[in-house]
Amino acid sequence: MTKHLRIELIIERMAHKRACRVLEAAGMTGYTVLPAMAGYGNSKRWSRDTDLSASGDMVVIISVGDEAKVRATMEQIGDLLGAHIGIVTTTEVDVLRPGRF
Amino acid sequence: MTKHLRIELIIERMAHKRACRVLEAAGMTGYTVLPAMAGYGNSKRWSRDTDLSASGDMVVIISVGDEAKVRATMEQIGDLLGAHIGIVTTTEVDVLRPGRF
Amino acid sequence: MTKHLRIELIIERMAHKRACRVLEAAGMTGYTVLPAMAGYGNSKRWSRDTDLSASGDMVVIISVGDEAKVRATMEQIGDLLGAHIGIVTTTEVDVLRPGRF
Amino acid sequence: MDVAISTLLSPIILFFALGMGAALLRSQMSVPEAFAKGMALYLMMAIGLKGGVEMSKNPLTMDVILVLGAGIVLSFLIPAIAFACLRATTKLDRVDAAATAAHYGSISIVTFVAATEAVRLSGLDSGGHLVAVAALMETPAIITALVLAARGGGKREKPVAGSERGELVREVFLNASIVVLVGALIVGWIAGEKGTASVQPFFVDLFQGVLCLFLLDMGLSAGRGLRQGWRQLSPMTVGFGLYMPLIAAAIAAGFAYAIGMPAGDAALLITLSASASYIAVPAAMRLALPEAKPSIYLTLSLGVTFPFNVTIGIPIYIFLALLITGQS
Amino acid sequence: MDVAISTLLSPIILFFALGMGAALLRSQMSVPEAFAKGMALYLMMAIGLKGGVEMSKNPLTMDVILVLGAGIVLSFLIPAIAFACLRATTKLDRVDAAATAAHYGSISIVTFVAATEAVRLSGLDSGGHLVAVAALMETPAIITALVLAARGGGKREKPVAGSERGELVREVFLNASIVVLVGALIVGWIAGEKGTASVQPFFVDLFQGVLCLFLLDMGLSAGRGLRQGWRQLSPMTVGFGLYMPLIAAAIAAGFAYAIGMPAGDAALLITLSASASYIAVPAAMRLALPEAKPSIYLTLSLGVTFPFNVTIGIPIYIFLALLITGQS
Amino acid sequence: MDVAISTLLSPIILFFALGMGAALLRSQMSVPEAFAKGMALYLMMAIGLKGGVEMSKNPLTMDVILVLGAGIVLSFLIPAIAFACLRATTKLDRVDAAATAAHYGSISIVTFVAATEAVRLSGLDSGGHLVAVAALMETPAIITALVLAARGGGKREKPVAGSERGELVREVFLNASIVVLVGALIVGWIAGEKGTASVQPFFVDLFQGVLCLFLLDMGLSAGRGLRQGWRQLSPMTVGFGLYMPLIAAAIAAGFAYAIGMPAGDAALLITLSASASYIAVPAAMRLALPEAKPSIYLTLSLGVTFPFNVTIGIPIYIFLALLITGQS
Ligand SMILES: Nc1ncnc2c1ncn2[C@@H]1O[C@H](COP(=O)(O)O)[C@@H](O)[C@H]1O
Ligand SMILES: Nc1ncnc2c1ncn2[C@@H]1O[C@H](COP(=O)(O)O)[C@@H](O)[C@H]1O
Ligand SMILES: Nc1ncnc2c1ncn2[C@@H]1O[C@H](COP(=O)(O)O)[C@@H](O)[C@H]1O
Ligand code: NA
Ligand code: NA
Ligand code: NA
Repeated sequence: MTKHLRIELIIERMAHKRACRVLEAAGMTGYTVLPAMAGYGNSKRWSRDTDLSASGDMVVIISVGDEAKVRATMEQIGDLLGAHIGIVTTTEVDVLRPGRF
Repeated sequence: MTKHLRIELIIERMAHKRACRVLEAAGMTGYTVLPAMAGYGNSKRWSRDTDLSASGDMVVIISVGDEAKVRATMEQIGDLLGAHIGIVTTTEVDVLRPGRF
Repeated sequence: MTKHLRIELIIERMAHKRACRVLEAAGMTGYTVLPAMAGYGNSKRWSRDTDLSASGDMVVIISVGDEAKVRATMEQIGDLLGAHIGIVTTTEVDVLRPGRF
Repeated sequence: MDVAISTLLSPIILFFALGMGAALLRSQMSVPEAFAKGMALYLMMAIGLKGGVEMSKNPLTMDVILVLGAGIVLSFLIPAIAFACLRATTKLDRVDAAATAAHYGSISIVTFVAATEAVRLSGLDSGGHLVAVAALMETPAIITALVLAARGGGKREKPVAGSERGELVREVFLNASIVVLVGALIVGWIAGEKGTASVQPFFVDLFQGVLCLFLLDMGLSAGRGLRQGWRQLSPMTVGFGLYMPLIAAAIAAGFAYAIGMPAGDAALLITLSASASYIAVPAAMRLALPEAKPSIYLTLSLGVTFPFNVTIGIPIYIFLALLITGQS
Repeated sequence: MDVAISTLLSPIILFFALGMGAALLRSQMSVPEAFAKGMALYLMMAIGLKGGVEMSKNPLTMDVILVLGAGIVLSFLIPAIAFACLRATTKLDRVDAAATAAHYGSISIVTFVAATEAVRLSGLDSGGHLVAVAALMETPAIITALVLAARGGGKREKPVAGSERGELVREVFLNASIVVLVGALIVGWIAGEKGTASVQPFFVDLFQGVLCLFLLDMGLSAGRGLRQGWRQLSPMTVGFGLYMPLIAAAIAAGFAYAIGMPAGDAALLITLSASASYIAVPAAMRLALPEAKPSIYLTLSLGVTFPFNVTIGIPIYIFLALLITGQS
Repeated sequence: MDVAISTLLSPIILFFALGMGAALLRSQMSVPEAFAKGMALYLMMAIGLKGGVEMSKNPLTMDVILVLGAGIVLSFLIPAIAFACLRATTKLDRVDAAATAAHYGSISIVTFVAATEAVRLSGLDSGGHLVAVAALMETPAIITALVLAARGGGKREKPVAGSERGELVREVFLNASIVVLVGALIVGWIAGEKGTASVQPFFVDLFQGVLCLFLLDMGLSAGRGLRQGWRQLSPMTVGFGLYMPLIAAAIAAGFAYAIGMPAGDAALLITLSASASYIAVPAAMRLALPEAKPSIYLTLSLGVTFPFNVTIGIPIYIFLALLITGQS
C-alpha cells in the first residue's frame, strides 16, 4: 500500500503564490491555503490586524499526496525557503480513497 | 493505552454543516472549523476574495477522538464525500488528558 | 537524528495570548495562530458570525519544535488548560532544516 | 439611444468596467470578502426600504397582486425553457443543465437596480412593489431545476449524509437576500416616509456611491471568473448566456402586456426575468445539486449574462416595455 | 405612551425584530464579523464626538462631576445587588453569579443610544457628559464581580499559566469601547462644533442608518443566542434578566433624585444603570473568570435584557425620570 | 503658523494621535483588517474621482505633462539619494538600505490627502492632475531600489523558486492603489461633474469622516510598529526618517521652481516627494527583496516619517512652496 504524507507549509502571505506554483509544478494534485492571524519567531511577533500592508502575514498551506510525490516536492520547497521565511513539516497520514492522489 | 487520531477534513464551505452533523452523529465529542482562503485541485484554483457567492470556498474541519470512534466516523464521512468535494486524512496523535475524548 | 513534534493547541481566542506566552516561556522558537470560524464540544456549538463579543471563539495554535522542548512545553500547557477551555495534540513530523528549531 | 449611452458612461458601469479590466490584466487587487458582503447587505436593505416606503403610499391593489403572481409564474417557467435550450444546443449533462437553468429563472438584484436607474432616466415611473416581485422571483426557479434534474433517474436513493430536513428550505427561502429584501420592505411599509426620514441620508443619499464600490468588486469577480472559466464554456454555452436573457425578456414582455402593466413596471419585470442569479442560486446549488459544476453556471451567469444585461440588455428591455405599452 | 409606540415602530427596533425573527426561523444569514466590528467602532466614535462637542459648549460644572461620580458608584454597587439576587433566587454557583452580575453593573451603549433618541422624541434635553458617564460605568462592575467571586474561597492560589501582570487592566480599562468613547469625546471637546463640521456628514447624518444595520446584526445575535442558550436558563434566571433592570433603574432614579438631575439626563443615567453589557464584559470574563459559563451570562444579557430594555424598558425609564423631576 | 495649529487640532490628526496613544498604552483595540482595507479602497476611489472631475474642467496642457514627468523623475531619483544617505550614515546592509530607499521614493496617499486639506485651508488652489502624479510616483522607486540592491553582486543567479515572469510587474504596477487611483481618475474624467453628481454624497461628503476612522487605524499601526520595532532602529536610522523627507522636499522644491508650478500644486508635489510608502512598497519588497527586513523599513516609514509629515512636515512643505513662488 502506498504511504501518504501531508505537507504543512507555513510561509509569508506575499509569497504564497510562489509556493503554490512550486506545489503545482512538482505534481501535487491539490492544496488548500489557510490564513493565519498571528505568529512569533526569531523573537518577533506579528498580528494580522496590526499592519496595513500585511507584509508580515503568514499563511499555512496544506497539501496531501503520496510519498514519492511529496518527497520530490520537498526538495523544491527547500529552494523556495532559501529566499522566503517559512517552515515546513511532513506527517504520515491515512487517507480515504488513496487512488485519488 | 488508547490510541488517538485526528481527523482533518477539507470540504466545501456550503457542505460543512452536513459534515458537522456527520461527526456529531458518529459520536465525536468535538470539532473545530477553520476557514480556508484559497486552494487548488483538478487543475482549478479558487480564492476567497474572488467569488461573491463563496460557492467554491473550502473549510478545514479538525476533530480529535479515540481510535474506535474515529474509525467508525470515517466510514460515514466516506458517504458524505461521495456527494461533496473534499478530502480527509487521519493522523495518529498524542493527547493531553486522554480521558476527555 | 532528533525527532520533531508539532503541537496543535485549540484554545479560546481570548486566552490565546496566554498560550503564546507559555510557548515562548517554554522555549519554543516559534508558533503560528490560525482563526477558527465554528466549532462544537460538550454539545454546544459556536460560530464566529454569531456573537458580537467573540467570547466563545477558538483559535488553533501550531508550534513545531524538537522533542525535548515540546515535552517540556506540554507540561506547562497542561496548567493553562486547567483554567481555560481547549484541547492539545502532538504529532511526530519530519522537518526541513532541522537545525533551525 | 441616449439612455443607452448615458447608462454606459455612468460611474456605476465605468467602475464595473474598471474591475473587469483589472481582473483581465491579472491585477492582484481585491475587495475584502467581509466588506463586499456588508455592502451587499446595505444595498438590499436600501432597496427593500425604498420599495416599502413607495408601497406605503398607495393601497395594495389587484394589479399589484397580479404582478406578484406573474413574477412567481415566470420564475417557475423560465428554467424549464432554459433547460430545454441547453439540452438542445449544448453538451451539458442533465444536472449541469438543470443547475444552470435555475440561475436564469432566478434574478440579479444589481441588474434590477441598474434598470431602476435607467428607467428613471428614461422619464418613466416604477412602483415599489417590483422589489417584492424581485424577492418572490429568487427561489421558485430552484424548485423547477430540482424537478428537472431528478426526472432523469438521477434522483438520489437516499439523501446526502448529514443533510437535514428543512436544510435546503432554510438555505433557499430564508437566505440573506430574501430575508433582508422582504424584511426591509416591511420595515419601510410600516415606518413609511416619515418614519424612515432619519435613515434617508444613509440608505438613500449614499446608495449610488456604494453601488460604484460594489460594482468594482463585481467587475473583479466577473473578470476573474471569465479568465479562469472560459475554457470550460463551449461557444454554444456562451451563446446561451447571450440569447437566453432575450428569450426570457420576450416571455416576460408577453406577461406584462397581458396584465397591462405600465411601461416602467414592465421594464423592471422584463429585466428581472432576463437577469440571472450569481449569489443565492450558486450557493443553493452546492447543497441541492453538488454534482453540478460551478465553473459552468457561475462563469455563464456572472461573466457573460451580467455584463451583457447591464450594458446592452437594459436599454433593450426598456425599449420592449415601451413597445408593448404602445409608447414607442 | 406615544413615545413607547413611536419607539417600537422606529426602523431601528423594526430591524432588530427582523434580525431576531430571522435567527429564530433559523435563517442562515449573517453580518460578517469584520463589518459588524467596524460599525461598532463607527457608532462609538460618533457617540463620543457628539458628547464631546456638546460638552465643549458649556464649562465643566460641579453638577457634571457629581453625575460622573454617581455613575461610578452605581457601576460598583449594582453588581453586588445583582449577585445577591442571583444567589437568592437561582441555582447559579458563585462564579457564574459573579460573572453575570458584572454584566448588569456595566452598560450597553446601543441601549444608551436608543434611549438618547427616545429622550429627544419626548421633547427632553440631555447633556453630552452622559457619554463620559457611559464610558466610566463600563468597568467598575468587573472589579466588584472579581471580589465577589474570590470571597468564596474560590480564589486561585497562583495565576493562570501565561497570564501577565496588567493583562486584565489593559483588556478591561483599555478595551476598544472605552478608548474610542473617551478618545472621541476628547477629540470632540478639543475640536468643538466648528472643528468637527467637516466630519458631520459621516458621523451625524449617517448615524441612524448605520444603527439600523447594526441592530439587524444584534437581532441575529440575540435570536441565535436565545435559540441555542435558552435551555441553560431556568425560569428564575430569565426572570432575573427582566426584573434586575427595573431594580437597577429604581436605584439610579434615587441617585438622580438626590443629585437633582434634569429629566433628560436622569433618564439616560437610569437607562445606563438598567442596561447590561454584551460585548466588553463577556470578553473580559473569559480572561478574569474563565470558569464561568458564557451561555448563561451572554444569553441573559443579550437575549433577554437587551430586547426588554429597547422595547419596554426605555419608556419606563423616561417615565421614571419625569416622575422624580416632578414633570409627570 | 495658523495653518500648522489648525492642522494639528483637526479631528484627523487628533484621531491619529488617539490611535497612536492607544497602541503605546498597549490597548488591545483594533480595526478589523477587512474594514480597514475597504476604507483604503474608498479613500483612493474618492481621491481619484475628485482628481478626474477637476481635470475634466480644463484641457490637458503642456504644464500638466511637465509636472507628471517631474513626478516620475523624482520617484526614480530620490531612492538613489536615500540609499546613499543610508549607506553613509547607518549600518544597514545593501539590501536593507535599498528596500528602505524604495519606500522614500514612493509616496503616502494619506499624507497627500492631509496636505490637500492643509493647502485648501491656506487659501491656495491645487489641480486635479496631482492625483495622477501621485499614482505615477508610486512605483518607479521600486525599480531604482532593485538596481541598487543588485549592483552589489547580490544579484540572485536564478529567480526564486515558484516566481513567475510578470509577477512583480503585476504586483507592483497593477497593485490596488494604482489601479483604483488611475481608474477612478479616468472615471471622474469621463463622467465629469454632472455624471458624478449622484455619487457625491458618498465620495465627497463622507470623505473627511472616513479619513478620521482610517487614521485612527493608522495611528494604531504606527504605534504598534514603533513599540515592537524601535529596538531594531539605531538613532542614526531614526534620524534618517526625519531628515530624509526634508531632503526630498528640497529637491522637489527645486523641480517645482524650475517648472514654475503654482504654489498649491508645488506644495503637493513637495509633500509627495517627502512622503514614504507603507502599504504598496512593503508588500512589493516581500516579493522583490525578501531578504530585506520589514521591521526596519516599515517601522521607519510608518512609525517615524508618517507622523512627522502629517504634523510638522506639511506646514513646512507649504511654506517652501510659498517661498519658491515668491508668495512668502
Ligand atoms: N516553530 C514554529 N512553529 C510554528 N510557526 C513558526 C515557527 N517558527 C516560525 N513560525 C512562523 O513563521 C513566522 C516567521 O518566523 P521567523 O522567520 O522565525 O521570524 C513566525 O511569525 C510564525 O508565524
Ligand atoms: N491533495 C490535496 N491537498 C489539500 N487540499 C486539496 C487537495 N486536493 C484538493 N484539495 C482542496 O479541495 C478543493 C477541491 O478539490 P478538487 O475537487 O480536486 O477540485 C481544492 O480547491 C483544494 O482546496
Ligand atoms: N475533540 C475535539 N476536536 C476538535 N476540536 C474540539 C474538540 N473538542 C472541543 N473542540 C473545540 O473546543 C471548543 C470547546 O469545547 P468544549 O469545551 O468541549 O465545549 C469546541 O467548540 C471546539 O471548537
Ligand atoms: Na431571470
Ligand atoms: Na447596568
Ligand atoms: Na516620496
